[in-house]
Amino acid sequence: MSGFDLAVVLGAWYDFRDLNNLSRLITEWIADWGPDWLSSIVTGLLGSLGILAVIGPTLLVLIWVERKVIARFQQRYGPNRVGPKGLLQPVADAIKLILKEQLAPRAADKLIFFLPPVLIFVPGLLIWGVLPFGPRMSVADLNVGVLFLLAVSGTGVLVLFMAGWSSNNKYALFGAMRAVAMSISYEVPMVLALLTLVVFSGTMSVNGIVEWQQQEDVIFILLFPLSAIAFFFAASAELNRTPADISEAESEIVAGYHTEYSGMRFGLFYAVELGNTLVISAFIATFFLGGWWLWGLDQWVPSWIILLAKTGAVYFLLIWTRGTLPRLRIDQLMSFCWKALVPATLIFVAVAAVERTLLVTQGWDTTIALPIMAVINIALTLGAVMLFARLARSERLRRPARTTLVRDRVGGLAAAREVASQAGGGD
Amino acid sequence: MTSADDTRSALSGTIETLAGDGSEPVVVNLGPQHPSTHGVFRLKVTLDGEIVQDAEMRIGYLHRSMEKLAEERTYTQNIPFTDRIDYLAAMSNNLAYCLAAEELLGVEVPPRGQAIRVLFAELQRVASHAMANGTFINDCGAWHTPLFYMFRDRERVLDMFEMTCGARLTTNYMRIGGVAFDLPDELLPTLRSFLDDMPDRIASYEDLLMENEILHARARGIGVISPEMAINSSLSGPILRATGVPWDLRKANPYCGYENYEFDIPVGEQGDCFDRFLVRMAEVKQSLRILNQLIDNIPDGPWLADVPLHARPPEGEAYARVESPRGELGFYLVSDGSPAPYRFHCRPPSLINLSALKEMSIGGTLADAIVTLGSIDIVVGEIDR
Amino acid sequence: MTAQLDPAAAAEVVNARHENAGCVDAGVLFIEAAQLVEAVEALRDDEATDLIFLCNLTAVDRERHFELVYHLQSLDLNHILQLKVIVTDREDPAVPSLTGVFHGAHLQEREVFDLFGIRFDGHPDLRRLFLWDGFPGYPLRKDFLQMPGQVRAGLPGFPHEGEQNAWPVPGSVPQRPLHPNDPQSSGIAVSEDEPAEADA
Amino acid sequence: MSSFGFHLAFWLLAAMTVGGASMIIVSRNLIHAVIYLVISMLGVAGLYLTLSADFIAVVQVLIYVGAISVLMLFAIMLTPRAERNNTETSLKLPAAAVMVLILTATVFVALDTDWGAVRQAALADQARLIGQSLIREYVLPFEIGAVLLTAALVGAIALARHDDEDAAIHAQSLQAEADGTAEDVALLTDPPLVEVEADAGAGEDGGS
Repeated sequence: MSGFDLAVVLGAWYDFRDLNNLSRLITEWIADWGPDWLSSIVTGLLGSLGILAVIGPTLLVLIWVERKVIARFQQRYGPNRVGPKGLLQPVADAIKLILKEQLAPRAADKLIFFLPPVLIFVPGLLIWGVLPFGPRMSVADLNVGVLFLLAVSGTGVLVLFMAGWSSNNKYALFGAMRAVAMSISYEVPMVLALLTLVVFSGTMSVNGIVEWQQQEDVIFILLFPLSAIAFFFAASAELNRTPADISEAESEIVAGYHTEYSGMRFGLFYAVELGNTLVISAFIATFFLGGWWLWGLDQWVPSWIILLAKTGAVYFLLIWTRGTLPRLRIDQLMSFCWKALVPATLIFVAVAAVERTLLVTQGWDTTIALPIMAVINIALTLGAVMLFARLARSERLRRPARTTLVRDRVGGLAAAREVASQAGGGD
Repeated sequence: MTSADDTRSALSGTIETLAGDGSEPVVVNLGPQHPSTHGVFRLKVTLDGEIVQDAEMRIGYLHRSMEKLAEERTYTQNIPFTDRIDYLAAMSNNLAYCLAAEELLGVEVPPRGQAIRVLFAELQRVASHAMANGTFINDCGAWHTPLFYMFRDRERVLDMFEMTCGARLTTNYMRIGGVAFDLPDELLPTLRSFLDDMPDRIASYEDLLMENEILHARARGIGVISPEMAINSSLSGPILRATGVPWDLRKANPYCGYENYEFDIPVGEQGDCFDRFLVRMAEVKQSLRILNQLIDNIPDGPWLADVPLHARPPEGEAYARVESPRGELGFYLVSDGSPAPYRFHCRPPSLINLSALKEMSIGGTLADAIVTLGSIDIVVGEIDR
Repeated sequence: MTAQLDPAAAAEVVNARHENAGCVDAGVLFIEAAQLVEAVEALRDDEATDLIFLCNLTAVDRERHFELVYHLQSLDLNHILQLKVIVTDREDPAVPSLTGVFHGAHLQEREVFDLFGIRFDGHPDLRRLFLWDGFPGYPLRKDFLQMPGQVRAGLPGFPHEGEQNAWPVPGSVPQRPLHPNDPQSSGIAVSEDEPAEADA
Repeated sequence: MSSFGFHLAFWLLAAMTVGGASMIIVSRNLIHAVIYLVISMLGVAGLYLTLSADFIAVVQVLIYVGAISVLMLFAIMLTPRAERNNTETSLKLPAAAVMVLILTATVFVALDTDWGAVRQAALADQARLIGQSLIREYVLPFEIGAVLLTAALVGAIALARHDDEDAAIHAQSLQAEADGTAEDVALLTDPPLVEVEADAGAGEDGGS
């Protein structure tokens, strides 16, 4: 790495460690001759284009990755016909979707029906704006970045509702209602989980949170594991991934809010869903796994590659849960949210506040205090999880999963009673 | 029976009060084109929010009038129809029909034929239960993973069918008086390796599914039916056994020499969807037990009795039944002395097991209704015939 | 092994409930249609017969009459009984429904009604099961092809061909349009005339 | 900020806000009206942004666009279809009078305000300042608001817990008693959907 002089490339446009350089140079060049507003607009455009240029191909690869990984879970090969190792399969799918006829139900509310596939992209793309790919590499490093993330992701649900309602289809309406109910419920534990980080690190800027982790040499998943778990589950609920994919539960309501969308309109929903999964993975990596920072490795490897690697790990975890777990029912999800996640995250907000106050007022040495707090918080998390497991396993679930084997007795009710009494005696 | 009557009247009373207060119940058609109805089955559910108030099934989309067609064909020509009745358990259907025809004709099946029939009936049970359990977990919302696991085993069974009779799904293998072909040489080694592998596989499925908290939450206490109600509704097979009633025709009315094999009847405790799943898992193990006893003890000799192709049974009637993977599968044949049956009736377990579907679904959520339907393990070909 | 319950013993149980409700002929128990429900209830509740499981319910068209065949099973005593009911009226055959005794009779009676046209009095929801409302005729009857409006693929024709509405048609042809905006589509309607023309 | 960009943004956002608001009045379909309301609120959020009030802008989006409008949609969906249209009502005149009063008051306040304060540099790190003032100077109103919202939440639960659910649960337990599995079904008394929705909205407000 140090084979060439770093000082030569530092800040030059071809310094690929910081992708911001290019846009900064262009902006400075425009600022030399153009008005202010032009350079702001150009900066925005460049950022959006850069993000689009990154996530467009990434999405195509991600579709392939997801299908391939799921196929491996299911002991299949997955796509392997189009292109090398099936890599061009998503392209072929996209071409197919574009060529398909765009159907609209006759009784649909036309305008509201046509808008959602386009509008759904807006929050999906806006969220990327506050994601720091490196120390200075985010399109807009807002000082309320965390709030911005929550606000923008919250508006997506409105689009889902528009899609479901305008389709004039009962499945779609059910999907939309479920999506909305889920989304506004799971936003609460999501906010609370992020609030622990905000309270503890004392900043609402996303990059600030990463810098705090870098400064204190600790990642938040060690300090606040329960917030990480809650955020992961709430995020997978908001993303409609199993076990919380009730708003597009295939076995119940066909495809939920996008039942009536065909062709590329469906393709857009699908792409945004994948893109949201990716961006939420990236935010989980940023908030809880240190983002672009990795104990000094970011000095040697471009920061955005570190972030992508962490994102990939979280994304794999999301695929894993999807490939393994069945789906919960809506009332079960709701009671899990309100009875388990919200109280637990609320308690951890208080814990974070207390620990932060202690750190600030007592002036403790963070290198000693933080590991102790981490141990305490991990113990608390384990306790909370075990308490939940104990409480949630009701009497019904605690009964053993077993069958009684009957060898010599055949019959009806009398035999059933006999078998039951023998099985009961044998316990 | 009075208790069930009371329940029904109480339920209908509740529905009236629910509908009377100005809320709008939603009628949702599940099917005939729906991912969870396993074919062209239509369930019309009336929902209050997510709670099912009424469930009514509409069937007949796959009606092929087999009972009428069979009256025009000879007894042997009718065997392929039975494949298509329950296309997921073709061997069992062949067997039940041949048993009824043999009862009419008074034919004795040679011992080798009997053993081969048991072998394939049990293999068919393994394949059918693999399908049933896989799709059941799918209906609970798993993303196809358990389904594909269980399909691997089903594929191996179907491979064995293919090497024996050339067909994988609609086998047309049994004949009146035995089976159509002898076992090929490569079958028994294949079967042995299958039997060697299966315990590990079943153990892995149990690891994956038995203690799965989400599966428990979804299937425990859902679609509960009492043994009294189950018997009164003529439910049979794993659904009846899941309520705790040890009723298995292989034990109660042994056919094809089932009395010579050692196996147990698995019964459940609560009669809910999860128990049905458990009973099916346990039945697979029992089938493997039977196959293990069978594999080294297949007698030599002919596999098909000498029955004329255009057999003319004497006037009379016969009702023969077997324990198919779905329950009591019976064939009622009436002969008027001609080469074709005068009346050909199939007692379809899938259809009759749906008798209590409405009672099981009402009061639960829409998702529960889907799980209940999945746990009943319907085959639309058999429902509609 | 499931034993066959002696029909004579079953007949005694039946007749104890109602005089002359059942009789045994050639080893088969026949029940009077009017007393069917009572008889089956007696067989179900009597401890010696204990026939609590309705295995099978079907009908046979014997050309002069219909024969309803019931297979009843006792699970604890492990015996099975076949009993039959004769219906002689071909124009409007009817028997009492067993749905009050066996919930499992519900679907099977609908099937018999659908395919044979035998009415089950007292059935709470007697509609066609497989075929649509308005399907002409009852397919499992032996004279089905002589009923009006049949599809006669590959058959040269029948004596009554061309006669209209000689046979009662259950229900009416649904005229509900498929879509409110499309008055042209008329649902799944079966025209009585078309098949004959199509064949010609 | 250069004046051209600022003016362009202001006029676009103003047009969006006022246009959306007018369409609410014009639209007959209540669902459409809510969508227009969302557009209008987004415009307001944009206006806050041009005033360098990031925090307020984000909160505007979070609460009004993300939560309040969704709750309105829910309320509309739960209303019987017959009463859902934006038709003529007898309350037209009183509503117009109230609107005129409010408009007059707003214009009066707008004319009376010293807008010169706005020209000062934007406050850095507003979120922290707002938080501090909420917890220190205005802690009493803040707590009163919290209690009020909690009361609203409890009230919403009480209202949403209709006899319907009790009746459905009762039917369940009847079925259970008939089947002899009464204890199994007791768990079905988990909170039904409607109640949770009411929770969600109130919780959203309370949380922010």
